[in-house]
Amino acid sequence: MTSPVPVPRAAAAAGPLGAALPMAGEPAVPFLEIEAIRSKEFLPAAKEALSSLIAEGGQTKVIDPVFNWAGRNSLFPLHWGLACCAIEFAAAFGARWDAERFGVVPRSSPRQCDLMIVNGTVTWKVAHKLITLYEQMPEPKWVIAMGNCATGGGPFRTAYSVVPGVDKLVPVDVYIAGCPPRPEAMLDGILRLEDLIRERKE
Amino acid sequence: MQPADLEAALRPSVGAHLLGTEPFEGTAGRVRFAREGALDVFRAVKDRLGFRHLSMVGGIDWVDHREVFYVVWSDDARQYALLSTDLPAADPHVETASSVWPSANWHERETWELVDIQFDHHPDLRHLLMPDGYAFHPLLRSFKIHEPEDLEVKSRHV
Amino acid sequence: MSEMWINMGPQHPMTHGLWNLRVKIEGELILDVDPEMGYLHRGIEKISEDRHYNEVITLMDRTCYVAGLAWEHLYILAAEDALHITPPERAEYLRTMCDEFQRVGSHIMWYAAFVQDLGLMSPFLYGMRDRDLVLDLFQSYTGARMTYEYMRVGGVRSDLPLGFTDRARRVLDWLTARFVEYDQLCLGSAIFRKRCDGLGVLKATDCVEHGVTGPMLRSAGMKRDLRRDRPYAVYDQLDFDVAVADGADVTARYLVRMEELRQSVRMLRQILDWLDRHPGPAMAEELPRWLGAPYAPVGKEGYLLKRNYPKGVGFSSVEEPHGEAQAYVVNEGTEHPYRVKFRSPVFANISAARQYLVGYHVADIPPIMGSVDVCVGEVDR
Amino acid sequence: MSNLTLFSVSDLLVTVLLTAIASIFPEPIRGWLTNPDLLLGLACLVFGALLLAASMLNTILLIWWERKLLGRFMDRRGAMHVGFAGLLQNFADGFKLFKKDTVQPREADALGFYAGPTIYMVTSLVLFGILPISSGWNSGALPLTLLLALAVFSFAPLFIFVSAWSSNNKYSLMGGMRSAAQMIAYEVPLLLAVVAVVIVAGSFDLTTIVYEQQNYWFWGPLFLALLVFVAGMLAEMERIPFDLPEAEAELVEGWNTEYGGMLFAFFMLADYLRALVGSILVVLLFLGGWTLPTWVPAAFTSFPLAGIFWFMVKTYLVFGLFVWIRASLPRVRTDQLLRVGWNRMIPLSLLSVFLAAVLVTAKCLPVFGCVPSPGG
Repeated sequence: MTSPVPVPRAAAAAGPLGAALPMAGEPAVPFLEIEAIRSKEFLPAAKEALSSLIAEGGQTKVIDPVFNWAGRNSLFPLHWGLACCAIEFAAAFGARWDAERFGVVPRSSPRQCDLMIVNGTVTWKVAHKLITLYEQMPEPKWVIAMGNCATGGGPFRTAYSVVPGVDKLVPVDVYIAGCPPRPEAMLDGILRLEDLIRERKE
Repeated sequence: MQPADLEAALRPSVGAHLLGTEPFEGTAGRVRFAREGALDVFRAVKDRLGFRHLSMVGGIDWVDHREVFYVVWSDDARQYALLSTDLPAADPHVETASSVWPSANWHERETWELVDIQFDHHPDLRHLLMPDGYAFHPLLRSFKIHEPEDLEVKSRHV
Repeated sequence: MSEMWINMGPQHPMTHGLWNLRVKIEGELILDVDPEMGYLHRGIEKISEDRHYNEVITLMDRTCYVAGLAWEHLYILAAEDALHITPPERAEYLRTMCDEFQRVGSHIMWYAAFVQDLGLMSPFLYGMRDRDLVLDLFQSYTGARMTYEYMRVGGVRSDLPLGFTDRARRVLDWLTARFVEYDQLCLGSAIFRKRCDGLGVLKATDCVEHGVTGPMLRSAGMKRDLRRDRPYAVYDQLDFDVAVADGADVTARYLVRMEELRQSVRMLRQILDWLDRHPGPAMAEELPRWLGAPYAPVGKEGYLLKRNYPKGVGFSSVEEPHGEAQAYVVNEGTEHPYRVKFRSPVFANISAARQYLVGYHVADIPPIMGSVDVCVGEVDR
Repeated sequence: MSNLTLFSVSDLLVTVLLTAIASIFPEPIRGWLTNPDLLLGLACLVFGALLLAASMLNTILLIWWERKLLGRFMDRRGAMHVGFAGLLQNFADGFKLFKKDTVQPREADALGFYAGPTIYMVTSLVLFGILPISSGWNSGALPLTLLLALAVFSFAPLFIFVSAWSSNNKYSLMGGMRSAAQMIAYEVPLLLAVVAVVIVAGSFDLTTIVYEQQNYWFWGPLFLALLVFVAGMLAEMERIPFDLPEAEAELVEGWNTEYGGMLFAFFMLADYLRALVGSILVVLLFLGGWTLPTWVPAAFTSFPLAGIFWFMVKTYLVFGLFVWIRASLPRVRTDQLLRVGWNRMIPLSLLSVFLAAVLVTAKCLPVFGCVPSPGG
């Protein structure tokens, strides 16, 4: 049988009164209990309304763009070198290219990084360590596959020990072609990633 | 130093295990020996001929048999020499050189790993380049490499 | 603090590559070490068996990414040995020039990385700045900064562009002045001497026992250099000294490498003079056709034609910036090498890590390993 | 301008605001609102807020200064594309770290992991309430400011060690132990060098010490103490050549290896706050604080906020010296550092105390001062 007033499921399960006294014309749940439930629901609802108010106004117009600007202008890559591209990665931080101009500062601890630049061939032996490092990085985080090896195995694609592309292991945002890519190409990749972050509004 | 000199120096002490010497371009020559006398040959080459520096140990899979070769260097003669021995493919093992030249340690680990040649009495014969527990020996001719087609991940957006 | 094992690597600022140094420590004291390699094992020896002779050169550049040309030279020597081909003299000079420029580039890279390990930050930038000048030279005649593919079986791919020798001389002048600054920054600093003197000692006898070669061996007072002891290419026609030092420690290795830089500059000036005076072909005249153009002779079925080329085994050994590298190439008369085997100097140098690390402090690991000059690409191959 | 102090400014602000608000209320409420006790309390709060804002702004500017200067020492340019000349780079870093996840490692001790950096940050901030920046910018009536400042300054190793230990990482632990050992070893010579200054100035009050330097700055007569103080300060600030706890080459990131997000930002900020405090202390104790030598034309000292201006110029120059040292020296080893600390620095600092005592008793301070005293 159906009760005239839709019974909140929590109250029906909780209160013995609601189940025991199904009289016609009377709400299945006593008034006081309904009030109690309403008052319980008021706080989350108010919170939700308030946050949605903020979300529609302030957050999307002011807060989000600021954090988006901050996030894309301060990308800390993980300081590690896998193979050949690592040398060009280092050269990009050298005097001639100076990636620090864009606020790109390599950090040694994955906890402080936003960006993992996979600069070289990924082998199956290092695969699970790479995944561990990626998981140790706090959100939000991005991955750049630098060079042909990280993109798709490169000249070692046929080798028995090489992962044919790091996108088999972690999600990749930007691919940089080259074997190895020149430092300009790496900087361009980072700038592309900045554009990507701006477009995706992350 | 010429192959004849190598032969002359080695014949008296380890002649029983010596299979012959031959010229090898760029080195003093190549010494072929039987694997039973490996340790004696190593000692003789190091002590009597003065090849105190072991540069390289490598293995070749000739399908019907396997070959181990050692490259040694003498500071007095300023020359390299090659030692090599053939092992049957069914039972490829040879005495370790790391008791004579400690530098053979890692080279033999690598050779065991890649070409599947057992080195008896090796102090530390475990995987060096491949992960622990890797079951294959990639540099054998029977180990084929191919394009990794089966690993392709088709894009979901297509 | 009780004893514990710590992993330095594979992602660690000390490693300069992808390897793992497991260290057993008590407090700050090192009790035992166990290097764990193979994180960059790319199966180069196996891939080479599937490739044309000239295609292996591509892999050689990536084997040791800071000394690509030296490794190309190593492989080319062995391959020419196996195929019985002689290059023209100008090609030999060009290759020697490549070797020595590569040594300069590699040693400057080493300097940058090593001094950064000591916490000295500016020289890293100075080193990268000066190395870029050398790379610009490479770029002007090979077209690439790091992976050149310049040498070919039978010669080199192309001759030098116009005005190269003058530009190279200007770079050498600039570098010679910078080497003085490098020394002032390091040897002139009391803290540097305090950190490096008597550190990571490996005596000459131990070096020979454990197969250690290159600047590490020469820093122990042993005057062994393949360029002088077993000259290849045109080193027997060049005038240079072998750099040696006595300390067998980190400072001695620094001194040896710095002296090698100066000797390389000296050799390069002689080579550039010779190249100016002797124009000529840079590629051998008589080459098997399939060497000049890979995949050209294809049979009816679409397979490469079998060649009846004399079989042979090639062996070569060069003094690479890190030490003595060797190649062993087996030619079975086909387009592909049957077996290629390389000996990496760093492979042997790292395998002796227990000899020169145990007994020092944790803080000493970066300078000691830095002085070894690790290039993981050639260790793992 | 001399009567315009930071406190009077905040007092004025609060008074004006409260009177304006109170004017719209009826009498009893107006009376409560204009209660002098309430005014004083609110003025203190505003005073603190101003201090906080100023110190934070300065710290961020200091990081920018270091990055640019370091870039120039290294033949490159440093941050330059975010904001004018990269001035907004550190704000971007800060906002980004604010939004980032803070990962608490499994088996890390939550209390120590979160409390360590927070208290480290707080103790570094407290210092700015103590240090006088100019004749107007000071907290006023504390007689023992120098002692208090150094006491608060030396809290840090404890909390670094707590946070390092509780993050359950071997590298962190080693960095924390190094940090504790180093800071304790260099605390003693640092304090002894300060004793030399106190002997000459005759006071523990930083304002008094600055006014004692109106005729001659202390760096001349107390040069030895200055050297010891700067070296000790370098060790306390954990900068190259004494940055062993964060030695990147062997210890990854040292004691903040496991910290990311806002907690890492706390560490960075606190580090630079302490660096700023170190530079400020050098200026206050040895370089005459906000005063200029008497022979400087009055035009340079009479414009508004001249004291703060010159103080900041000196502070940034002193910090520039620290950056220069960082760009040109390698790092020392732990045992060497401790040996130098206990065997060299302490005798040297004792010697400097002795010299200071001799100078005071022989009344020959002006002779060694960089500027002769106008009185003779």
